[in-house]
Amino acid sequence: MAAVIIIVIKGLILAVLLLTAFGVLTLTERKVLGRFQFRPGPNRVGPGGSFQFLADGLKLMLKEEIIPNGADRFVFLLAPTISLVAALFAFAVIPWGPPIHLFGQTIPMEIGGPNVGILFLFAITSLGVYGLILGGWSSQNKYSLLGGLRSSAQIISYELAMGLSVVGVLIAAGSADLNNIVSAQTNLWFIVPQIIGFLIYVVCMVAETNRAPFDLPEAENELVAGYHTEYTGMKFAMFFMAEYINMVTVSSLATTLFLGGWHGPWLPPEIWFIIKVAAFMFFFIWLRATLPRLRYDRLMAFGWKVLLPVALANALATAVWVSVVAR
Amino acid sequence: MVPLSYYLILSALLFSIGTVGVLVRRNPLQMFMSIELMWNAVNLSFITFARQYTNMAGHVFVFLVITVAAAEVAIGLAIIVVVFRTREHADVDELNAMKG
Amino acid sequence: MNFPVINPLSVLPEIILLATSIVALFIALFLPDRRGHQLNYLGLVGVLAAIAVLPMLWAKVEVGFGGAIVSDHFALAMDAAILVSALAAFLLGLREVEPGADYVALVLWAALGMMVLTSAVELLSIFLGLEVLSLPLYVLAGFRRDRTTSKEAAMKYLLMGAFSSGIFLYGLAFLYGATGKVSLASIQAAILQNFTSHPLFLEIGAGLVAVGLAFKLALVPFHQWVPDVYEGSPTPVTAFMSVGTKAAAFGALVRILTVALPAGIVHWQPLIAFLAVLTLLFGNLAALRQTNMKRMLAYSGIAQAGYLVVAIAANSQMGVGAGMFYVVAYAFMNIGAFAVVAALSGQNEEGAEIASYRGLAYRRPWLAVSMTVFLLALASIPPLVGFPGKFYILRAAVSSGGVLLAIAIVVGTMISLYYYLRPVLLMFTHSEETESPFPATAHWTAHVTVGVMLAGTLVLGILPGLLTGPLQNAVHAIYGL
Amino acid sequence: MVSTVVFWLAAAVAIVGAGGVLLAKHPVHSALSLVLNLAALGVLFLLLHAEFLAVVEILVYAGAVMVLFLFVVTLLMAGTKTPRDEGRFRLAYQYLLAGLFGLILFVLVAHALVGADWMSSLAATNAGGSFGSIAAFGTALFTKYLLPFELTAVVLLVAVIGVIFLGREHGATRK
Repeated sequence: MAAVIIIVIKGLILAVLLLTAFGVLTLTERKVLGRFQFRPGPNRVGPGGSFQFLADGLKLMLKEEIIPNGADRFVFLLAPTISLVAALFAFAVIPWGPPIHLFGQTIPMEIGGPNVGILFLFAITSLGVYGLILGGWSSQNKYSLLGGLRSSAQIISYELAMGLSVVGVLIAAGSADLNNIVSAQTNLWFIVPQIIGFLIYVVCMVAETNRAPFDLPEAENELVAGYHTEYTGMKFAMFFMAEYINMVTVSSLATTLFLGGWHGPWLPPEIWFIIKVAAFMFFFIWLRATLPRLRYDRLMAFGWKVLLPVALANALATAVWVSVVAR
Repeated sequence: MVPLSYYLILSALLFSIGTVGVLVRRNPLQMFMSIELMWNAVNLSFITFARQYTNMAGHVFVFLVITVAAAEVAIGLAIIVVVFRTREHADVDELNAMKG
Repeated sequence: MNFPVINPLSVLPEIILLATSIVALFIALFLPDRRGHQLNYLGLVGVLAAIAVLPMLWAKVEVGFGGAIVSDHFALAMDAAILVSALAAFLLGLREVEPGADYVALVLWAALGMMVLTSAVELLSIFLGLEVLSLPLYVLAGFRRDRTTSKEAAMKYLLMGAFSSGIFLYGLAFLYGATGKVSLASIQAAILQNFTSHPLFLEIGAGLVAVGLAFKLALVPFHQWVPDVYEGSPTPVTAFMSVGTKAAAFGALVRILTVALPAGIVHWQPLIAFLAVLTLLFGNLAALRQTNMKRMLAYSGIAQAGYLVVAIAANSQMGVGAGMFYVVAYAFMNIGAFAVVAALSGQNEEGAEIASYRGLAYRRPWLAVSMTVFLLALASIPPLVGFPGKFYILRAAVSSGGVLLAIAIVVGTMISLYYYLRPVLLMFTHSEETESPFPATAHWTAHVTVGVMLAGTLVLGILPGLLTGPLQNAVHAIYGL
Repeated sequence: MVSTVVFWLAAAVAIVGAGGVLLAKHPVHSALSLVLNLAALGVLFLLLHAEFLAVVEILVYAGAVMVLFLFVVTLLMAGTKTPRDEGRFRLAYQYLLAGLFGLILFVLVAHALVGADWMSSLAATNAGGSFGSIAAFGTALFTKYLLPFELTAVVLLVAVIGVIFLGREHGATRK
């Protein structure tokens, strides 16, 4: 019973942390983007605009909820829920610190750690696609439908390359358990031997979260605003939260797989973890400020014809290395 | 601990529901989904038997079934799209170019 | 980790087919228009090469992949029938389907699946064989995407095929569940030692496996898809799948029911015998009222599958031998008949109606005479190959005490005389029309096919001993496992 | 104790999902019901010590196969709000026959299973330490069952070539 309670407590803490991170992130993004573009960014609410995210949240909560005429109501409400729930659940297996000892119990710093942890993460994130495709379909709006189909096609395509880019790490670590992968990096982070895998992963992670320069599903000029054109208020906020939490999740996974997880000198491990993730978040914003959007066919061709073969070759090379040379 | 036969009975129930679905539904997509339901019911049986005998053959079988099912769905959906691209409704009863 | 002994010799014909398909796909990358005859001839060469190695493998039983697959005489004999039907798919394909690398590869893969199905002796490989067989055929049935009938055939075949695969799979699950084993030999051993967790599991397993394969064999009442699919599919594909699938499903049924489950004979034999009688009577009766040649041949194929299953119901070495002979005989007669249909029709199957065969003997004597021979063989008129084929099955049925089965065969044959002879009479009836409904010429490969099948039908009909000797070995081979 | 509760919950969800596939009017709802069913099956797989397959079931079936279904459903059904009525009266006898058939099938199989009393006694056997682990699974897949594994390669090739052929624009191949 104690185990169940601990899991529930950890889950609650994590959910609160992630939602706070979402608030902070939106604000940071707006401020940092402002700097990139030589403008101040939000600066009215609170000191230096620091309460802007509260104002934004309040606005979204108080807005009128609109359900389009002719929409499939149940599915229309279900779609953002799926997105958010999948985003929150995916984080559950990521160890963001070494196990701690509290009240005579050893508590691992992730919520659940099946020995197939990383596959579980991929399985859950693959369910997030339903939010987009169902949101697009249930709106009864052709822009939404096309946006939903586009983004889900994009996510499915890049999921393959992403999964394959990780295979190299799994082979090198000899385990699919994220804790084992972290401890395998005590001496050398996998970013060094698996640099190709890392680069592919980074590209895929941007595409998976539908962020610039891969934010085609939201391409305003052709799709209005993609799958969430018809969404307002809290339902829109849920999509929005899902996107930012997904960014945190993929960054955390990148940290765990390639940057040694919570390993680091001097500072406490949890702080190291947060620093590394924050670096990735800054990278996301930087990309958005710098790069123009890709064309859809180019995007798909890049995923299938470049990333996938290279990731495959990388996995093969790692397998050969581990089984022939390193043995 | 639930007896393993419960899992098998559940699997039989799901398989029967799938079978009825194939026979009753007229929309090819829904027929196809019912078929997937049958295949997955079989997967549950395989895993239960594998647990019974602590024998990995059942697991390998399920893995292969999932792979094959994915390929089959890809081909099947492509065929359904080819057939119904130009039609208004998807209904197998309307496929009557051949007298049958 | 113990890696199994792979023994490439055990899957040599399969490897040849796979290699040919890969080469074809690669060559297609460099061809300017990607459609054309060259690749079709490549496929032809691949199949011929596979046929050529069969006698070489005949000398010795090869076991491969740690006992998952066996290349024994039974498998090789079935492979021969399958490869002959694949040959027909290539020889007849030039006119009607505009073969490209995709056509070549899909036919080769389907043939590969059929061959695996007849030689696999372990449940997982059997299932994979069945799927490698089925998936390409779904696509091939719809290969003429411009024809509504072809598209509809593909979809009906797909839905019924996936449905039956599900039933078959459930049967395999119960066979596995009864013993915890997946190789046929160890299932058999477990049954013989009375080590089955539950006897009913075996019965249900055998029943579901039989029903699943009954769909593929087109047995009544699991036959509804057959006429539409056979009519709608391009004729070369129909010829290929009508023979190849039956040979493969027959092989799997023999291996599973009579080799792995001889102990359960009392349970599955009545089911099989019942299906056989139903198929014989219904198939022949339904063929009577067909006006389309391909549909008529489809119903005739259903009836022919009934004869084949009688051989299994006899559950004896004699029965299996008779069934194998009938598979080979059916390959020659049936592919011959479809070859004539393909030779007569052009790109769009003009004049597949039986009525348009009127007076054919005066316009296209060679094809008309060949068609006559094939139809008479299907009606089992001596001295054509259908006659000894049916005679052996009849003998096996009688000697195993299946008098009712024997009567059903005789009744069915008598009914079939009517619909086989009607087109023959029509072809030799003088027609007033000067305009032929058929295009002027056929591709030479179609004539080659007709010639080869004609030779087989005649030679084996007069000298059945050529085949029965080797087949006797084959029967000993599977029972000797 | 916990596992018993989880079993009954998952079983109930699985049956509800299956019922949804059977009864839902719109194919999108059928597809969602099937996803629910698959998720419940994934949980049941976990209870049976098939962790890897539970994840594969969700990842491949729910995450890819069913998404493919939704793609096609939403594209083919775009514009038609609900599919037309399925002609209840015309097909009444079909419903009856199918229902009867399903019932017989279920009773037949369930009868065999209920009689299998040894199942409950053996269920308590401790699953061996490596049973169900990725390592045991991989070893079995790549050694004992190498041939079926190789054959899946052909299956996937068939899917790729077949879908490319079927999906190509119609005029592109035929003059």
